[in-house]
Amino acid sequence: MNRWLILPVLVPFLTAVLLALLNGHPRLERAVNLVSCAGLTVFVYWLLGHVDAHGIQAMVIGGWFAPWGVAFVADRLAAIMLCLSMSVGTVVLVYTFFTVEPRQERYFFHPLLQVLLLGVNWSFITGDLFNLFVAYEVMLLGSYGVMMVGASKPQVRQTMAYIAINSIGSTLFVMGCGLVYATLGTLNMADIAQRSAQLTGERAALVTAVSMLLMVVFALKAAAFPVFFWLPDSYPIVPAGMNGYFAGMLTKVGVYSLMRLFVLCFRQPGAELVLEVLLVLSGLSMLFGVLGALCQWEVRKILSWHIISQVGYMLMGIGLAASGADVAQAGVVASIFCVVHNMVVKSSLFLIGGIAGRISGSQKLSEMGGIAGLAPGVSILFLVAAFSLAGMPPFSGFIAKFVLIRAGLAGGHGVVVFVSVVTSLCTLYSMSKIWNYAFWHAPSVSAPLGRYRAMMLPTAVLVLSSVLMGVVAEPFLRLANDAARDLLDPRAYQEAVLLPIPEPTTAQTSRLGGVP
Amino acid sequence: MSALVTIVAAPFVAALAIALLGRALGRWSALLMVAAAGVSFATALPLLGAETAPVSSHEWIPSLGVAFLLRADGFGAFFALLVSGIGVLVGVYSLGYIGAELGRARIGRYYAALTAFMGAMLGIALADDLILLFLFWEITSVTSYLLIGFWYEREAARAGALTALLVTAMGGLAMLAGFILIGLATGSFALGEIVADEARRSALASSPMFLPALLLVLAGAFTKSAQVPFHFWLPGAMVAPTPISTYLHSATMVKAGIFLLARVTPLFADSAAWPLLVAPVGLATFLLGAWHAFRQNDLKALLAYSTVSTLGLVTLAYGLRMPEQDALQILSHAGYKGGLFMIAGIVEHATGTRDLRELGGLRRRLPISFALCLLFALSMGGIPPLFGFVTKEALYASLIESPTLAGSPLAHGAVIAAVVVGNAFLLAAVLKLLIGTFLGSEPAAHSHDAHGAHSGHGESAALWLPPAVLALGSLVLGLLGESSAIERAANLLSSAPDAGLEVSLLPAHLGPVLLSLAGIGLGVALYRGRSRVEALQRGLGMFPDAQAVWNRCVASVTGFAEAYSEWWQDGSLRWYFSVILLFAAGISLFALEAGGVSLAHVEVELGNLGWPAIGLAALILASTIAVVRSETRLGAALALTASGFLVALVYAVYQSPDILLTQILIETVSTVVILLVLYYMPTFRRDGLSPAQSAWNLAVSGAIGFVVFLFVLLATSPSFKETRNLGLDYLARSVGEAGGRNAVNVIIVDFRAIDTLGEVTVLVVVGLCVFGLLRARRVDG
Amino acid sequence: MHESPILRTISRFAIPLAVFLSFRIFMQGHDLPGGGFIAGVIAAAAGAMYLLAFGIGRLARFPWWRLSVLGLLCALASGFVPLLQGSTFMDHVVLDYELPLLGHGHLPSATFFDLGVYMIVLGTLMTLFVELGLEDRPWSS
Amino acid sequence: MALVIGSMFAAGTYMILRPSLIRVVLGFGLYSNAANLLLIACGGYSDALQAPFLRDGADGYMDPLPPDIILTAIVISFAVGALLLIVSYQVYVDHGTDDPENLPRDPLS
Repeated sequence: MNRWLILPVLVPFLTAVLLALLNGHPRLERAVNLVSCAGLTVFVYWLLGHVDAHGIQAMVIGGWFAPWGVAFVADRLAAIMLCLSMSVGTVVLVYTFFTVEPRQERYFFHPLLQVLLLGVNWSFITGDLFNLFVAYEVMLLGSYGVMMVGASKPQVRQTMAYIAINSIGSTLFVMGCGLVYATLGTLNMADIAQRSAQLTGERAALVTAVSMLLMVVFALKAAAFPVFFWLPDSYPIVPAGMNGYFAGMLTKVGVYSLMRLFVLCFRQPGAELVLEVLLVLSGLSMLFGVLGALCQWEVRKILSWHIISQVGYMLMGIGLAASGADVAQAGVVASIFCVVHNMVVKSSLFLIGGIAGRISGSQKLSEMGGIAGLAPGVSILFLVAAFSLAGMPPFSGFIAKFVLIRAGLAGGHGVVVFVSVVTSLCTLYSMSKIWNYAFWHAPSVSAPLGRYRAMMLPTAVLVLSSVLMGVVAEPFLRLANDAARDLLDPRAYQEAVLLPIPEPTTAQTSRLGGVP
Repeated sequence: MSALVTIVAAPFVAALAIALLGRALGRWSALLMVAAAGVSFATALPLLGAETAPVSSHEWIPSLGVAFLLRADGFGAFFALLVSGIGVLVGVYSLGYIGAELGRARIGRYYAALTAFMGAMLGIALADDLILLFLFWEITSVTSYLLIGFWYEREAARAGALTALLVTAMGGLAMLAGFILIGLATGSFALGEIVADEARRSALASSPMFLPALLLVLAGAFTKSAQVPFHFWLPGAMVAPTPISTYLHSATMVKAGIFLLARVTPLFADSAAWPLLVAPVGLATFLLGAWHAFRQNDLKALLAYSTVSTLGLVTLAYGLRMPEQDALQILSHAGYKGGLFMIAGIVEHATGTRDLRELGGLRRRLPISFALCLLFALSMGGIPPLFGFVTKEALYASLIESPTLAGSPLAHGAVIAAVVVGNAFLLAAVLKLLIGTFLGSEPAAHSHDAHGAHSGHGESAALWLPPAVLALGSLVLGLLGESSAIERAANLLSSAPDAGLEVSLLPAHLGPVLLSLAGIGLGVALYRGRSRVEALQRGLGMFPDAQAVWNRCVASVTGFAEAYSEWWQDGSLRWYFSVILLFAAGISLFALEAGGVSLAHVEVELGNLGWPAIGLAALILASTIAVVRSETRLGAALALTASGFLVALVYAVYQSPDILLTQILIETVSTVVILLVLYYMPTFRRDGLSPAQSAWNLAVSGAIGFVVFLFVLLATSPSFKETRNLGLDYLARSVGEAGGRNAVNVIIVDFRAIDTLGEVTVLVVVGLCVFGLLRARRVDG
Repeated sequence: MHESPILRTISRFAIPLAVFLSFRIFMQGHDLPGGGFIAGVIAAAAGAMYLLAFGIGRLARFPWWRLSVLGLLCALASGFVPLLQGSTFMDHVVLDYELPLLGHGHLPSATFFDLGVYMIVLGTLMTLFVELGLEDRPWSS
Repeated sequence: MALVIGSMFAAGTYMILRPSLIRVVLGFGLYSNAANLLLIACGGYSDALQAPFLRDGADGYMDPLPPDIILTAIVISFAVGALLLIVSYQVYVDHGTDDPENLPRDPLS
């Protein structure tokens, strides 16, 4: 089946092209978009099952051999991320059917959405550093487009800042690729893992420094402290619904890349320095993210700031990978679980925020109120999602927090654990702040301003899956465990990617029908 | 499904049903709640006789060592009975208290939350797995939050709910950390297993995690049962409907904390730290609660503080290693305090006020309530022959013989004296409540309708029946105090079944009686001289005002957060860029430094590069500087183009014709684009930066330049450069397998064609974005 | 934009030259410097020149972005075909065809890829030029 | 070489920190050129090597991979740069200033 590993990239690719050509027929676009998303979702879940059963799958574009052909690799982690990307994507798509404006659809909302999916899936599945850069660029372009589709003043302004900041990231990324190539002579991730492990002394140290530079790039994408600037300024202006996908996926792509590179790839002596730095950054991200959220009075802003603190949790798990074997295992498991939990819950919260805005005509806490009475269903959804985010049992957030604190304490990192606990308390505070002002309080409107019931369905799917992950956590944890094992021990990955390579053929038999 | 699971599950099922049917059932949801409570009670009752504690174990998260493990020892079963039994009464009481006028949906939510809470409490009573315990624990916090905020239009309700949630959640988190430490130290989360297994216990006792774990768990217990200094949330929670105050904040939830103390006593109590940590807190809470109870004029506030006080007393008992007291004390307190809350509810219902200064002479309008209140008050005051007297005697008795205090007579005497004084204050407080409400003459100020829905009701059976049951129980148990059955039960149900607690109505020894008499006398005296005492209290003010401290903490945190985010996230691109770049530069320098990379092995290879290249470098530098210095847009743009062309020439030096061509073409095209845009853009101004700002910019630029310089120097120097790289493979295979002689081009379209695909995709998307942006603006305005 | 007569006269020769050049470069793809990209840029340059010389009118009517999208489709197809033929994405296959007059010949899929790139570059660049050209109005407001 | 690249990065940085959107864009232009130079430098250089138009045998040629990467990088940075330029032009149209520091701070306003 390996050659079908291209589908998570190819399907959005073709769909995007098709949708662009269909531009001007919104109904048709929606149908095509939905069918493609749903179909691909089914495929990636099948892929996850297959990878889980038969181990890591790899293919090389163009039928070459890795490392010099670009490899696409699906290990468990990649498959999990693909599943989430497509599930959240599909849900959000359905949601946007109720929120997107004709003006936005006329100017390529649907194709740009697919380009975004394309970039995200691509960065999950590629096994080549520079190809990852390309995937990032595609993803970013998609996000630029979606962010300013409709071209309102604030949208264009914030998108400008967003593009500018990401351009810095891209420049650093290119530099990183070049330096990695210079110091390791390869760009293929499995090969990087192999070669870096053989380095010693100053050369290893230089590679560590280079990887540190790359760490900055991914920290920027993941919106970790101190480089999260772009996030709170841009997410609030993302079109309603799509901000669910942004919040769910974009930062997680950065986190995923950090896991991929610094847990799996860079294994030179001294590489754990980066992980230790990440552990420190994680604490700071949690703290300063949640502090930023505490003083906001606009739902989308509060949620945006919380993304930063949540990213802190995930980085904490990665950072623990520097510790002893079983702590590292536990840490990566925690990180993976946090990622999964957060994608689901954070997206759902943004979607709920959109519904609440639809009901009370604003997302400013001062202009909302009484939704608990106006729309009990919505308030229940929010309650579950919010308490899940705050790590209350029996929802997914609790399991995530539990495994994380457990790993941290087992590793003896009292300080960062303390920070994480304080953070989750503050999270609870600002979640109940939203609840107090938007859902309790005297009603701001006598009746819901807009029709919202249909929007609850896709949202409910996400919320329920969060409950599911909490109540029957075992299978998810088992999967996370295996995924973490794949990351911590690169052998399986290398065997899957770096197949035995035949000697170069010097014969002039060309595969292109004999150009002599 | 085992009995234990039934006990816990029944309320949750009922809660779900209510949540679904609430709109239809309205206030009759109460019946579902009562039914569920009844089922749990009936199922729990048979557990008492059991020789060995029944256990029910189901897998939950084996990979984390967490199981759905329930266990009902005597104390657990007792607690479950208490919760479900009072649950029945509160259900009935609510039926009378919550009027239909609130609207069915809302009433439905009320009962759903209340029933779910009951389930969670039963879970706490029976959970044997620490993590499971925590789960139920947090559910009680959440449901209590929702119930306190029942009248959510009121500011006070929201604030009280939030404070209660935050304080208890804070403790909960600490407790979770403590549990995890216990789990790590003992290798198990199953409490019964840990307690039973000597090896595990000693492992915990000897581990460095012992004290942290103890402190964290205590934090959880103290916040939950409102011990000093966390006591302030409980009075604030009194904004809840009275049934809630009765059930959550007097009879059950606040007792979860001391229940937890009972659970961990076997793990920690032998340590020297235990009495030093627990007893003082208990004593302080006891005295502070009694002191504040006496000064209150709001019925519920008075009861709330007296509740805090009694909880402190029980905590003190644990602190002094007298856990055998707990069942007795908890039972009697639940009896009279629950009853008193219900009476307060009836009074408020009837008169629309809870303020003692507006109350009086109600014995005529509410005769039954008066009779019941009298019994409760006497029981609370420890007057024979009521149950309160029996329990107080028992407590005094074991206080006198306390082995923990035996060491220091001074402390011993002080504690006993303090307990007597505290009891005196409690008696005085309850006398104030009783007399102030029911005796004397009814103030004319009563406005029966001023308080809207709540005023003007009489004593409906649903309202007075539940407290009547409690009063009867308190009386009967008191009279049976002499019988050995009570004593056996008290021992069996306590968390220390074989401690040999002595219970009797007729005093066995003189000491306790004297103490009781002293307490009663002092209490009456206090009541008679209340005007002077209250004056004194007013003089002292709300000391110590933990609520204010808490508010100040919250305010300062949010204040700091505001200042920080205003400063850090100030929307200035210049600041953002600087931080990002400096971070990149700094962290990679740090990495180089930490790795001990030195420039020693770096040979600079100018000669290798040849003079034309060096000249070229000079030109590039010149054009770069021109870009920076140029004062006109055109000049800057063209200078950039020039540098681009020069870079292309570098590619020529590096023998890479393809990119040479591409670079030149791209440069041309981008120049065209830039010029097209400049056509609409304003001309350059002077930067108008302050010297400081320019200096900052220069510093940042310098740092970046230096780091990049360093990296390139190192990475390209032979001692660091990897020579066996992919390029060789490509060269080796380009002709043979891809049939192309131009290796670069072959890589582009064959080996790494997917990169090219992505690159052109980016192009297309940019086209779409620009088209969308400009058209949207031009066409749709 | 203002069109100068000199520019026009130059363009009359330059544009066809550029078009031919781009075609030539496109054809000698695989072995010497060249390929769709460069060819596309040159063609776009010709377009820009036309735009400057003869005004935007005619060019504005053509939906250039569609050209680029079609180009993307073409490039994808070149990778997609081998997938359908049971090989991996972007593997290299040669489509052998029989034409009545020209006899049989073969067409490497890479050529489609290059063609796609050509269309994309041309389409996108022209989109930029045209859209910016159409922006022509005072921003005093 | 290192010197050139380093100073180009420094200059680019200085440009993007200045209060004028066009200068910011030009700064990124310098960045991309500098980054590409860095890539080619990472390919390594010796005047013994010649352009990778293969006759026979596979040695004595320049490393062909960096040029490929550069090609991709050039195009992408051109595309993004153009987008950034046009977007900032629209920002100027909206707010009448090309100084990023003078734009509204609140993302939603």
